[in-house]
Amino acid sequence: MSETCIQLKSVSKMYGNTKVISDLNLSVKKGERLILLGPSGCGKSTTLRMIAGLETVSSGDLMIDGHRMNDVPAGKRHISMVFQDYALYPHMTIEKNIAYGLMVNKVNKEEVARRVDQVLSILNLKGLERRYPRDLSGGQRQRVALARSIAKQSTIFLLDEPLSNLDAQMRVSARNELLKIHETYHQTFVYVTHDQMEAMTLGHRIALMRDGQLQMLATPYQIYHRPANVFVAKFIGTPATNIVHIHLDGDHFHFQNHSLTAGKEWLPLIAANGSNEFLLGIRPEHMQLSKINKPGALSGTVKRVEEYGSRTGVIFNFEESEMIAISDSRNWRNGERIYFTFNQKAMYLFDKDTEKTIGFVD
Amino acid sequence: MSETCIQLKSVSKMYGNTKVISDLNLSVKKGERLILLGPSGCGKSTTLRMIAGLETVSSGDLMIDGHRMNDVPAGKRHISMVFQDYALYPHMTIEKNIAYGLMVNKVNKEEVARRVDQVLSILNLKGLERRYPRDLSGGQRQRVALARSIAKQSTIFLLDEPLSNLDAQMRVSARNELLKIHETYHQTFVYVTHDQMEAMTLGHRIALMRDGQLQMLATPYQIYHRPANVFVAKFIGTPATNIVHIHLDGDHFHFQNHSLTAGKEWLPLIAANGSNEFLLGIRPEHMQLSKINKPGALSGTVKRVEEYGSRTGVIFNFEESEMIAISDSRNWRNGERIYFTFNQKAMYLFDKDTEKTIGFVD
Amino acid sequence: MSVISKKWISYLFILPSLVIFAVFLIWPGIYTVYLSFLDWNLISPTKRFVGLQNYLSLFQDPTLYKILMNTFVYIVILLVINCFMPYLLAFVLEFVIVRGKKLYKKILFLPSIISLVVGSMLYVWILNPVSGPIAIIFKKIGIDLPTWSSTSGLVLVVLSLITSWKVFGYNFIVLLAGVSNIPSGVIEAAKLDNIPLHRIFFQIVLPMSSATGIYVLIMTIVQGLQYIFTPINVVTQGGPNYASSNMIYHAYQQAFVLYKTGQSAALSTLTLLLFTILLFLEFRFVERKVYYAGK
Amino acid sequence: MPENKMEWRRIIWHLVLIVFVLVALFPIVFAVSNSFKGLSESYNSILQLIPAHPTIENYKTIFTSLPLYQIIINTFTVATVVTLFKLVTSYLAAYAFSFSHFFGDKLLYFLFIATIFVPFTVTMIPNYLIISRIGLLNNIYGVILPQLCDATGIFLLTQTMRTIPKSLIEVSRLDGVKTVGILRDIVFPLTRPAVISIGIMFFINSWNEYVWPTLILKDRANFTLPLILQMFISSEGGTNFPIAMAISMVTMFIPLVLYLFFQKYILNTFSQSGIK
Amino acid sequence: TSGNQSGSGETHKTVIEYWHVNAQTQGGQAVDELVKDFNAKSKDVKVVAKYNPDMYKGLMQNLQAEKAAGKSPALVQVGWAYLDYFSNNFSYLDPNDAIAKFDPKNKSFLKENFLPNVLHLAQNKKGQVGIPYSLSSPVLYLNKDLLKKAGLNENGPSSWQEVRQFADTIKKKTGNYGLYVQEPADTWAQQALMLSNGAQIITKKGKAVFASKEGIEAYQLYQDMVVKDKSALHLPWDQGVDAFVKGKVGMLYTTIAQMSNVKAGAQFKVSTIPSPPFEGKEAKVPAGGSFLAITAQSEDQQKAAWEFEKYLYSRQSMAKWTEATGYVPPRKDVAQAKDGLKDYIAENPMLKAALDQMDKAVPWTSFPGNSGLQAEQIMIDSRDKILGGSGSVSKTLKDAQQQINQLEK
Ligand SMILES: Nc1ncnc2c1ncn2[C@@H]1O[C@H](COP(=O)(O)OP(=O)(O)OP(=O)(O)O)[C@@H](O)[C@H]1O
Ligand SMILES: Nc1ncnc2c1ncn2[C@@H]1O[C@H](COP(=O)(O)OP(=O)(O)OP(=O)(O)O)[C@@H](O)[C@H]1O
Ligand SMILES: [Mg+2]
Ligand SMILES: [Mg+2]
Repeated sequence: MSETCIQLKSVSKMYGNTKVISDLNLSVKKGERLILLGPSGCGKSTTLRMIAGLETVSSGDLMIDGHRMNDVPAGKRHISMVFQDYALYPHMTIEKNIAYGLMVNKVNKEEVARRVDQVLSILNLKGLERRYPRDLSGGQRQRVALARSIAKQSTIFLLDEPLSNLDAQMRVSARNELLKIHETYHQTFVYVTHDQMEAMTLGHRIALMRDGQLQMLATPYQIYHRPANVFVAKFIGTPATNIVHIHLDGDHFHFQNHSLTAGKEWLPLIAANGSNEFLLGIRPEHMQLSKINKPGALSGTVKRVEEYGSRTGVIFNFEESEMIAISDSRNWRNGERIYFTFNQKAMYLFDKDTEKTIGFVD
Repeated sequence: MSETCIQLKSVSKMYGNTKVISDLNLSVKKGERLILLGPSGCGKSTTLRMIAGLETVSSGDLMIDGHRMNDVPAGKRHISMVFQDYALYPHMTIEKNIAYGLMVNKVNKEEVARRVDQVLSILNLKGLERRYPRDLSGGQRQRVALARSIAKQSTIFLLDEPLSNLDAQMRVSARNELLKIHETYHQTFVYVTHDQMEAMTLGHRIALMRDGQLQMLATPYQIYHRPANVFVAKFIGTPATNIVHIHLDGDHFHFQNHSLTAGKEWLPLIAANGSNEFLLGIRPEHMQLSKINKPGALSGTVKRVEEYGSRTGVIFNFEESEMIAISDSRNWRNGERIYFTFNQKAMYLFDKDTEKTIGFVD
Repeated sequence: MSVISKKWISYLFILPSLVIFAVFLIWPGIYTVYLSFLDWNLISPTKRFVGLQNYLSLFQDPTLYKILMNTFVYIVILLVINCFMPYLLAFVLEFVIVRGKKLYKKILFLPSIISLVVGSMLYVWILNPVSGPIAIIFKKIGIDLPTWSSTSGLVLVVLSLITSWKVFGYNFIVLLAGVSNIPSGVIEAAKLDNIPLHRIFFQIVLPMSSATGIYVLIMTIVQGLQYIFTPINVVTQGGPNYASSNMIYHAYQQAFVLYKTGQSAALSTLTLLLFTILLFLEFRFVERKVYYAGK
Repeated sequence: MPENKMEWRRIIWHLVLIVFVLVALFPIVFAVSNSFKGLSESYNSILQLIPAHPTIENYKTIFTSLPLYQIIINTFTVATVVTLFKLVTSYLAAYAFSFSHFFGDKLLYFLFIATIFVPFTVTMIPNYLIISRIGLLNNIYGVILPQLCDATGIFLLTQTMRTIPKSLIEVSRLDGVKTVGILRDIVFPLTRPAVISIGIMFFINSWNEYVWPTLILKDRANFTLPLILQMFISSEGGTNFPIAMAISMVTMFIPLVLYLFFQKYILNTFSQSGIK
Repeated sequence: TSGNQSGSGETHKTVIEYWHVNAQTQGGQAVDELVKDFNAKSKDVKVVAKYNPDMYKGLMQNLQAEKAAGKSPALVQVGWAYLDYFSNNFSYLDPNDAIAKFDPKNKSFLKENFLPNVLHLAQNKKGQVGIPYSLSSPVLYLNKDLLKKAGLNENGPSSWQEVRQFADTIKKKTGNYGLYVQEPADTWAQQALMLSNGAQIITKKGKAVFASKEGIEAYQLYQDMVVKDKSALHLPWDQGVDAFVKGKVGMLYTTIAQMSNVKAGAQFKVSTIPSPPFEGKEAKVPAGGSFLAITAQSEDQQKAAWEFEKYLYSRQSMAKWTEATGYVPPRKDVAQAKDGLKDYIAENPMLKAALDQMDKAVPWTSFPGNSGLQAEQIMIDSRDKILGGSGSVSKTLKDAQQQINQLEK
């Protein structure tokens, strides 16, 4: 899995005068599942489509298996793609949908039949061969789209939000389907989503993008625990990471009215950073709430309590900002004064100006 | 909040010969936020539309404030409704969109202006008055739709998946907006969604439906912790509740190969049930995993590990079925043998045939 | 849910159209059938009932077969120029050229707002095989244009071309809309599968926009045959020796040039019958296979 | 290189399209050009698109020798009355078909649409007789009368109305808006672009109408523009081509202006006519 | 000129309709002027002129319709081809009767002013149907430049056989066509051809006999030029004339009414010669154009119609008519008279060819009976067949003749 399969070298994409992808460097290893994640409009689809050859590359190099592909037409790249709306041929039966591309590309008849049969059984589509896409449910259509791509037996598999049209229950099972396929064929997956749950559970690595720029490229664990900047910290995790402005004075973090002794382990990192103004990030699940004041605790007022089922979200006002903490107890009332602490090892510190992390201590 | 505002008495709805709502009994209290939740096609919208008067009631009685409303036309019910697609008039400015309904109903001019101004500022829409819906973002449109409904000042507010066209980030803030509005005006909300997170955080009570039938009507806490049947247990909570077939023999629960001493507290309930065949429900977050066998532990093989950020999902094979547990540790490897235990107080038992709960012990 | 709360209002809304259709379309249709059993010259006070005589002489006249054949040839030519060509160009514009769609649309639609009488006359001059501008240019490179207006066969083609000048643009924008409605993903999927363009056109675009295609097809046949009336009347009056006449023009000629009302009515009835069969065939065999977007 | 191949393909198709554009435009340019030539010049410098001795004599001639103002007024009257009536009748019918269910609605709609398939020769003789019986022969109202309704209008407007989201209607219902209010405040404003462009198309078609007026109108003073043109074609004294061109220009003028002003609406509405 | 008096006089003026077919480029303007002048002069008649599109056929159609509506105009132009059809289907007033009734002083008006062969044109078995009005005569127009270029005699051919040679030479020497014979929706010019070879079109009893040896011979020559030599053009009328005016054809055989058009457009030396005969035969020219017939039904209308008709036949009106249209005046004395056409002819020598052959004018064959129109259509169809080169001339003509004779009368 160490061989590079797809590589983008300083790739940019312009639409007219607007740059929607700038200077993207990305390499995907053979057999890897890479996730492109990011908010709507950040350029995920555009990146994927450049790899597929459906959009031209404005500048930079796109390499596949070591060959420059910028000018190779889509049809010659031997890439499979699953579209968000599945892009099934509505006028062909399921069988035909799968077989069509193969037949046109002169795969011989028995081979086509064999492959169709195989993917139909892998994806549990037996019995639906003669139906038309319109007669299938969303989940079935999605499976047909997968089947069609698999039958092509290409080593690169691009997926553009393939599950976003499914409802919550179906998404979970479709996710498992995808993993099963990958286990069987070990293609290189490049998978676009804006659902972080999907990204975390499916990806070997996640490329988090924003406004056409790569924010972070790392494993799900790192993305979650080692966010490179404020954006990453806020984007990943629900409820979102609390971000508060602090500044360091001596060995104390100062909030507006509160202050806190800075953990010793942070001091070298802080010193290395130069500036003393920071953005502090704390995940809701890393905070401990209490009704009793303890030394080193900060205090706020409960604004609202949200029921999540097994746990509870407590939204409270801390100084001028609103924070959220997750608690196992349901015993919080609106307006009540609460005290919270957090493990400084699990917190994040970002430089106020660059919004980049200054490092981690745990 | 105890006065009844909307009441459905044995309401059914037929489309031709198919019954899409059967014998629905439901009452909504004044000022309550009731959520209609359920999978796609279960009849949520139909129920809402019957309340609004956009669909006729095939049989049963629909009461509002104690009056039978079956034959009162929609325009006379004084109900506000927010549609999934917002249903803004594309040819009217934002201002006009809000004012139109009021003017038609002969509210005097100053009053209209006052209300428009008020809702615009409440929903942060100042400055957009003269724009047309097409010039707004999804989130803004959604706010305009809310504003329009609020301006009507009706006491009943129906919302049909008002947030489903927004992306994850916007949904969270829109949810807070809705709560703010409710805090201000205390309308009776009937809110349709198929997103359980939304349902849990927004609803005073949730009506969970399936195939036109009410499955459970209770508070979010009860829906989560006291599921009335297998469907409710599986539908609420992610990852979904594990369901395994067991049967009782003496004081032991028997799985296929494993067995377990039944908690004493369960025995009376089991006895009351008659049958000895059950479906056991355990939530993934209520299971403890271990690498070491302990007395009373069951064992399985890890199939896959999912990264959720702060926690980890462990999918493992237990006998013939697949189960999932949530663990704080990330230290699990595929294929590894594991042992799990669970607190019998937190588990659910459902009668095998009726799939109904036999009761709770904690 | 109906917006119109009372049913009688719906009927009231439909009434004006219904009355006009009844008086000027349905009754005349029936009356034409009635006339086809009579011998009458439009003014004489006596109408003579002749039974099927008009139909018999219609079928005995070799001209009928010539005109049927012409009608068929017109249909084929019109289909090629006004249905297939715009289809192909719409496809090319949408998926190959991509740019300049708006401009081409604007210009190509332009002739469809111009009177066909004007167009016919213009083309008579432009295409004058001896002294028109085209002929002169061709002459310079040593090619003599055939005298199309008096050459059977060729005259059908040229009259169809003149009609196409007017009809093409409308069909083009309709088909372009139909083709643009195909989800781009499907075409991209095909491109990724290395499907050649001509296959994309015939095997994907054509079937997927067939609802629009059928509409244009039917309109081309039904409207085209009526449109072509004007150039026939302006340019050849059906000549030479009926080589450019079609069923519509011939019915007109019989009625208003030769005053043979019965013959004309019989021919019209026959035309109506043919159109009905066409419509029926369309419903029976094509409609079922048509793919409707969004269903 | 494959990119180049693609480029080449594009260029070739552009060329094909340009040929179509030329075919579409040439007659119009030719007409403009010749309408400003004298008879002799039009005969003898055919290939010269810009007249060497431009003259407006032809226009003068037609305006002085023909009751052209009267004819334009006739054409305008016919086109306007026909358009207004067609719009009103089609709009009402389309509204009923789109927004209500009543007994026989599907069948009636089908019948209405099927009338598009009736060739005009089928109704030609009886309608001629009707018009002559009620004494409207040689009268523009005889031209107008049978054309007060149009199945394509019903079809296109029904198509358009059906695209109005149901929820818009429902919201106004909830607000207590009545049928008339919905028609006036919601449906009409939303279909206005379609109404405008369908109206313009009705107008242009009626303006250009040729066959039926030839049967009905006898007297020059009652003529419409397309008939005037026929007066200059192939008559015994020879055709005066430049004058015919000047008349063509007059005939084309109004439709062209309308098209240039409303092309966006027109193209949009007619683009949708094939999509069921 | 009509001035103020007409305002008060208008009320008791008899208003009559005059139906004509003269398009704007073809005398329409002159009609308007004549009518205006007449209305100004006349104390008790007001004429309203109505143009009928689509030539004589169109006028006939409209007359039908008018009759169906129970009305009729007062004076109409009837194309020669419609003589029989008109007289069989409509009621009209014999001009002799009109004169006797309303203008007994002018008893010999017709005899004095018209050549007998000209008057004969508007007669049927029962008598005079109307008075010849627009007389057009086919002449041969020559493109002298082309003839010269081909080395031919610029005075033109003297027989149809020579026409063929000329055409062939032009074709071979210059690459241009040699001849175009007009092909409108009638067979007038083709009849001239057959008549000039001594053929008869129909017998007195109305039987078609044109498929005679002479008829076939004439048509054969014509077909040979088109099909074999490819020296003659086969095109619709307007296109053919256009080609001649643009200098692409050496000779044009068409009506004298095209004179001003040809003159205005031609940038070469152009002249006309009378319609040629076949070798050893005598030329005959069927009269084209129309006669005027009184269709007024009431007496005062008839009287007014005659009054207007008399005005139209005055020398000045006739001259004006000729100048505007190129039609040959049917009256004997117009050509030489000073208040007639004397000066005009001097300026337009092309007209002379037509005037010179007036004595050769014969009626344009009008097929009798109700199917006359259809007979004419059959003639047109066979012309197209022959010139299209399909089938032999004799078979086509014989078939046509038989068909015509079988039509119900
Ligand atoms: N054809 C185009 N012309 C101009 N801009 C475009 C075009 N296609 C996309 N864009 C712009 O490029 C940016 C990136 O688009 P892209 O579709 O890649 O986003 P995305 O990350 O896939 O978003 P989503 O999650 O909504 O699918 C967006 O701002 C979009 O508006
Ligand atoms: N007009 C109708 N005619 C026939 N069946 C209908 C109609 N409207 C809805 N149904 C059916 O009634 C059932 C309930 O529909 P409804 O729209 O209420 O579901 P829903 O719970 O709102 O689903 P979703 O979450 O997809 O909006 C569905 O099975 C649907 O197919
Ligand atoms: Mg995207
Ligand atoms: Mg719904």
